[in-house]
Amino acid sequence: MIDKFVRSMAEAMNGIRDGSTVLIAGFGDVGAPNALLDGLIEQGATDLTLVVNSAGRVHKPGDPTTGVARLVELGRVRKVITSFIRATSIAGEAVRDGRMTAEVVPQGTLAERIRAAGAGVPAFFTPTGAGTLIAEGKEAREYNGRPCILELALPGDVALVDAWMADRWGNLVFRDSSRNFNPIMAMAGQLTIVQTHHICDLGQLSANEIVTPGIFVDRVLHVAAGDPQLPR
Amino acid sequence: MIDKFVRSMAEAMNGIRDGSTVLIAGFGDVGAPNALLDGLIEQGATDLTLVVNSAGRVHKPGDPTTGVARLVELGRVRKVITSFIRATSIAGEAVRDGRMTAEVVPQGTLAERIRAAGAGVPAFFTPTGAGTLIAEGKEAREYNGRPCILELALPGDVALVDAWMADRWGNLVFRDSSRNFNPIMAMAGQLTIVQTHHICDLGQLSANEIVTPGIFVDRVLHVAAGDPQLPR
Amino acid sequence: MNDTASGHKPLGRSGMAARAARDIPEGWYVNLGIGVPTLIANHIPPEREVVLHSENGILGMGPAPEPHKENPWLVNASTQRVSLRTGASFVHHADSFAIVRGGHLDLCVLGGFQVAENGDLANWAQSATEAGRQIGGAMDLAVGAKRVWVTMEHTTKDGRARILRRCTYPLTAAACVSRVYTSLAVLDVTPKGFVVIDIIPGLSFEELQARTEAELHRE
Amino acid sequence: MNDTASGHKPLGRSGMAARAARDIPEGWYVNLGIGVPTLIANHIPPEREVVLHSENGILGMGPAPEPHKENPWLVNASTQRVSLRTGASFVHHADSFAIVRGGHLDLCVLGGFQVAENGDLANWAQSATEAGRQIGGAMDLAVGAKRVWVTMEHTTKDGRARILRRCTYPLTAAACVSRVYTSLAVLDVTPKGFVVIDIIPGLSFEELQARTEAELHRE
Repeated sequence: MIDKFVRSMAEAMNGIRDGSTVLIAGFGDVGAPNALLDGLIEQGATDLTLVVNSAGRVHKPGDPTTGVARLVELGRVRKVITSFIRATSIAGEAVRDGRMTAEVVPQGTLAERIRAAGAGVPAFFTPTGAGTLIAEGKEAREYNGRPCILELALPGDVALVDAWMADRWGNLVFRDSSRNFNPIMAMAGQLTIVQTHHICDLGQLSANEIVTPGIFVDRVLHVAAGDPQLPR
Repeated sequence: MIDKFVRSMAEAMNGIRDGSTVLIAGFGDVGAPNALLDGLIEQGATDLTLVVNSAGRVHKPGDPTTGVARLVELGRVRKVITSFIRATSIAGEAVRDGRMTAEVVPQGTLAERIRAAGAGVPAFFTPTGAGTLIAEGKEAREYNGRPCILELALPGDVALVDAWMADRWGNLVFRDSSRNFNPIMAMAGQLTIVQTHHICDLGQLSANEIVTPGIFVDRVLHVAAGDPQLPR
Repeated sequence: MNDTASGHKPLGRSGMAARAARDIPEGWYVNLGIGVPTLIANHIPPEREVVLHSENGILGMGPAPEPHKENPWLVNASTQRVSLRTGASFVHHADSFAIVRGGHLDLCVLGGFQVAENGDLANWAQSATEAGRQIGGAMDLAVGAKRVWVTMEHTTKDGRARILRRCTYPLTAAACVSRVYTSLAVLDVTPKGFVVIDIIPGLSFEELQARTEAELHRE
Repeated sequence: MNDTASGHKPLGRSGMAARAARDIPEGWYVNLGIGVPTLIANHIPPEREVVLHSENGILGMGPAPEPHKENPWLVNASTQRVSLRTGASFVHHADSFAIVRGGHLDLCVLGGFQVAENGDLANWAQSATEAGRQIGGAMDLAVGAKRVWVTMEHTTKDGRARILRRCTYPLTAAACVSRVYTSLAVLDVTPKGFVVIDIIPGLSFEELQARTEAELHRE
């Protein structure tokens, strides 16, 4: 019997190695695998490359540091690949101080590179970023009269995903706008680990409504994660 | 009020020009826009390039010729781009006799090229077809130690799509395996025309279940098309 | 906001948003960027069906929810809670940007730092060496939408021009802007440069030109 | 099917399918090609959870439906009506081939015309100039799946070898096959060439070699 449910965070995090590239889903707090990020902080892997839409929110002094910012603060992150990093964030400060590097990528290019990794496309051309700083060092070519640049697939050794409901095959559905990066990061992770708010029997999710088929999922952990929080 | 429903086949087919590239969805008879193909035959556009998964089924003498085979028989097709064409089909014979050309493409490359057109990716590398006849004349390059070839996006001037249910915004859902090429051809068509088996009020399809959002759809025609037929 | 020298009253954020909203017809698919563009949604009458897209995978966004109807799972590209219109749908992030990059949006409206007379846009950094980099989806939107409009103050707070012959900040995308809604005017980007199609009351063409580095043309 | 000279009985289509089915463990995601591979599904016990993929966007295909439960909207890659297993799901064609090309399938089993000792596969045409071209999804599957097995008759009907040093027909993909299930044997493709891991009863290694152009190795 196929059973992708794991019973503990330790089991969920088992085997994540130093030097891994970790894809972290979510847009703001919505669809973010916060429980799994706590688990990764606890698990200890270091020298990580994190791929995450937004790497640096403003950090209010006195607030606890969590998630990506906490990993950065602990010196566990070698590099972030992101579409958005604030100079005044913990991540932004780490970049400024040379403790970490950042590759800043247009959000659509980020999504397409991740999807490409999941779909077996090693590289593609896009007009996004042509003629800008983003194009530096990249192969350029014109298609249909428009300048384009070559972008590479962005696979993860690990993908951390947040689902609304999952079954034991790892079939997933997402709630409203929490879908965002979750389905494509699930596709692109060599080891895809899911936190799910709810679990259900096999067959309870209809074949037409499943958004991420279990083939993209390796482990599923049931967590009581609560509603996403607004940024303070 | 946005209303993409058209009331007649003539309205659905209005403006399709000679020389158009027409994307035709479906896998076998399932999800095939047969009513719209009848409409296209009637409408009269010629010198067409057809993009369709399978261009040539065996034709049994005495059976009426329909769809792609009929367009070919009428001399209206300049070229087919397809993953599958039988030598003994009407399309295969037209190619053999030099009345039409065929570009035969691996099915996954066909799907990816169509999706790329819809997603604004003008070209991408893929290992599929490297080292085979498919690679002839194509740029080759290695990624991760694997030979790859460059494939181009495949947009349509027109896409013909078969949906199970549609609303007036053009939001679509598909029934079971009739989904196949429909969502990606809807994305890739400059003018996307949908035949739908059922119509519903706006809001009846939930935001989470809609497979093709109306942004990809231009016209929707309600047809009583019946169940797909098995090949004879 | 009163410019007492010439007696005109520049548009505020809401005024720019309202002016741009007037020009968005029913049936368009539109992405509204962060800042003033987001405010445009408040000025589109609910009965005019304009389908708003959000980068995080929403088509058919509605206005801010009533307080007791907030859905924490439903936020816009600024991670503010929003509502859905009847007919809305969700897609994942790659499909959301397939909508953007595949040329399916009729319009996106972006904030801007600078716009040049050839349509170049700079809206994400003031120098190439900034520590923070906040690109988000702007480069994709600027390249992908059928039309790109920009809303911004006509000049910087200290009076420097933002409507330029050439951008001095790093580009978001080249030759992408078709129209600019500023606090003082509406300008079309044309092959001959900026054409003025609207000026706020009390400001003359010459006074507008004086606040603009690029050469302005009459309609 | 009796080969009276040596007293062995070659496997028929069903026999080859059954032999391959034995080696597919629970939990694998598997695509079964047209022809003999399709028959493999009939030989996987229902209690063994193997998730079958079909190119037209199905994960979790079940066996042929009972006559009164046919669903005309549900066909496999050969456009035969099928059923769904509990847990099945549908995706569109690009996502279906993302599954194939992205390396997510544990296995695909294809029919073959020829397999070479370096793993080259020819299964779609017998010459470069054939009028018909029936590639379908074979090139994608051969390149994309983690493992590629081939089921085929060990020789052609007129006795010519199909297990070769080099393929003479146009390739489907280079160096892709890891195992071949023929009517006479099971062969692994290894860096030193074909290794025989199973022979049907009554046939010796030497007799198998006599029906094979490529050099065979003992395990």
